[in-house]
Amino acid sequence: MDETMTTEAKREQRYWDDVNEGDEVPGFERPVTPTQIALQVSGSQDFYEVHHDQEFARAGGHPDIFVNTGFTTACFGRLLSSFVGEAGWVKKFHMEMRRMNHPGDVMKLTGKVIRKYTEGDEHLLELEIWSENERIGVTTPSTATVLLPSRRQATS
Amino acid sequence: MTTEVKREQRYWDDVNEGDEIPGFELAITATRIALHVSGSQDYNPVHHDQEFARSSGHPDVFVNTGFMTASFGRLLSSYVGNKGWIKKFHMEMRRMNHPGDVMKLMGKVVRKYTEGDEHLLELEIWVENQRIGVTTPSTATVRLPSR
Amino acid sequence: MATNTPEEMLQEARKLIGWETEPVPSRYPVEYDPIRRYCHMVGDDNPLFMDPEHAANARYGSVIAPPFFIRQTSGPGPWPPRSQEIPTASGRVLSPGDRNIVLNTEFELLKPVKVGDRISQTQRLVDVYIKPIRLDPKTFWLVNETIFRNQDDEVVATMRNTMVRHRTPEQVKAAGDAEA
Amino acid sequence: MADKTPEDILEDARKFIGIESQTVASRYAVEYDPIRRYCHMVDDDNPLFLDPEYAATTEFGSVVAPPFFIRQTAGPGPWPPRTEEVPGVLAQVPSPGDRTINLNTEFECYKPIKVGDRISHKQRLVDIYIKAIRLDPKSFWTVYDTIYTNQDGEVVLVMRNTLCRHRTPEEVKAAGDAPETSSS
Repeated sequence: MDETMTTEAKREQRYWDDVNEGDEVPGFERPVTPTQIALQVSGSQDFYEVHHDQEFARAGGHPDIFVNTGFTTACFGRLLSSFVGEAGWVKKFHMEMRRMNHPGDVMKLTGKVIRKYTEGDEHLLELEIWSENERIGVTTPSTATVLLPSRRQATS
Repeated sequence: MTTEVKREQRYWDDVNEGDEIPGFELAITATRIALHVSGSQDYNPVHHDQEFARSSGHPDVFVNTGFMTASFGRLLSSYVGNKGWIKKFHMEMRRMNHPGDVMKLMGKVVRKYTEGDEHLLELEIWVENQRIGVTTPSTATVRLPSR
Repeated sequence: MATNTPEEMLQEARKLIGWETEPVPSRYPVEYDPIRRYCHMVGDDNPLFMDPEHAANARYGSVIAPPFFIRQTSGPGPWPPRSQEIPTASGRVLSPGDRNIVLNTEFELLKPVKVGDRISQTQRLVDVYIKPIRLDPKTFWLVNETIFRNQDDEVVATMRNTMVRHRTPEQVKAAGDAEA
Repeated sequence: MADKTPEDILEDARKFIGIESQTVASRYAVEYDPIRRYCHMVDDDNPLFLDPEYAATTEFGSVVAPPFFIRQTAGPGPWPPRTEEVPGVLAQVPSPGDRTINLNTEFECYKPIKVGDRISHKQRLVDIYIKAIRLDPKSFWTVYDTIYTNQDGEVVLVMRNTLCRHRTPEEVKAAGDAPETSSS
């Protein structure tokens, strides 16, 4: 179900030089199952009922419970840290919780490189990343600025 | 129970056979189900996925062993205080506690005795709910300080 | 309070812009197992976040927290109950409604957060304004900044949240603020 | 396996009685926050388990884990996935069914467990026998001990569990072992 990237793939360092504008950011899927909801509470320690109590969520006018900010942030954290590797760094991240993800949805985290540039001696990328599901398309448009190592720096 | 009550040390000398163990209630709400996964790190879906539990032939999800032992742990450690010690605990998962049930943890002192220089109590403790009565009969041997 | 219009409340609220809370220390240092649970939540098996042996030989010399984990590790956590509320900048803003929805989140990460670090946080109100949403024409929008520091008083991350605070449909109706 | 009766399998299984597994180290030392989450689960606000400052003033000198917390802290935990299974005795013991229900649990507590302790554990099969339950007339009842030690090699706690291993209703039917009609 979950296309988890292997540890080996993660350990392979990505270099700024090898990245092009338009490149895809390798993503993964999270089906919002009951177990995922339980994991969300354990991992985020967010006990607000709207995220795990169907009756409570419905009484609040929502069609069902929906995943929280902590979980969604963590998904993007996984996406970004896998992309930049150990020698990279996530400098900046911006996320907009526009639409909700409910049980039964499959969240697909993915993205692309929209700008490749340098600033001083930093080798940077601007990424457009998002979560989408099959029901409504993009739910959570986001952006990030990340730093990657450069081969030129590595050899100099 | 408040923190203050817990900090008051109970002494063996002041306990009598037949005494009640101060108990507490835990209602099995949706939040409690979430808490019990977080606290026990038990991801068997039979404890949090209603559909899965029903496909296994159960009427609903039910709380796990880790949650039960934690509940008894709270009962016993509050009872013996910082100077006491829980020597032995035995629990039988006879019946299930489902969402909507209110678990009531309680017990009584069944034996007061010494062994060498240890001041001991035997406790009968259990979980009961409003639906079926006692679900989880248990026993414990605890040591208390003596005055 | 009943005599104050949303606009009057906003005027008061805007005086709090720039006000920063005292630092609130985290209850415990950054620990391994909460990071493991955080990674488990999203299926992340990166050894940099979970394997002390791997991390010892990697860039940072020890296990570091995944990006954005800091939200979970700072502050007192959801248990035990606190005898007094933690002061927040947005908590001092009086607004007509008290229903919150977090919309945008923004992070700037400056330093790695390592196991053993002790993180404290301060909060600052950046902006507050009125803008209608479907539920409430006089919704308060609050922009908050949280600054996370480690035990060496280094800023390790800043987080900026945009939050709306609205009234329930009943409260809107009672106030006579029909939707435009 | 198809030609073996549950009684044959039991004979094989009983050969494991008394055998101890390898010792398995915990992934991490005992930490504060997992204890806090454990206490939260049952609304326990005992400062001995939660408050380092308070705990320092007690005879223990530091935060101790609640009585039966040890099950949560020992072993590798549920994440990340393991590349190899932890060698346990139970996994090697054959039985007709692989569905489990935990029945009885027993603890003997010897030493307090403190934040910073490193807990290891090993398992030992104590007994195994056939006893009918509603779902399966040839259920295997498995009694095993888990022995927990700390970083000084001291046994801090022993847990004895009775685990019932049963077949699914379909497997019971396929084997021609009709469940007892008298039991409910």
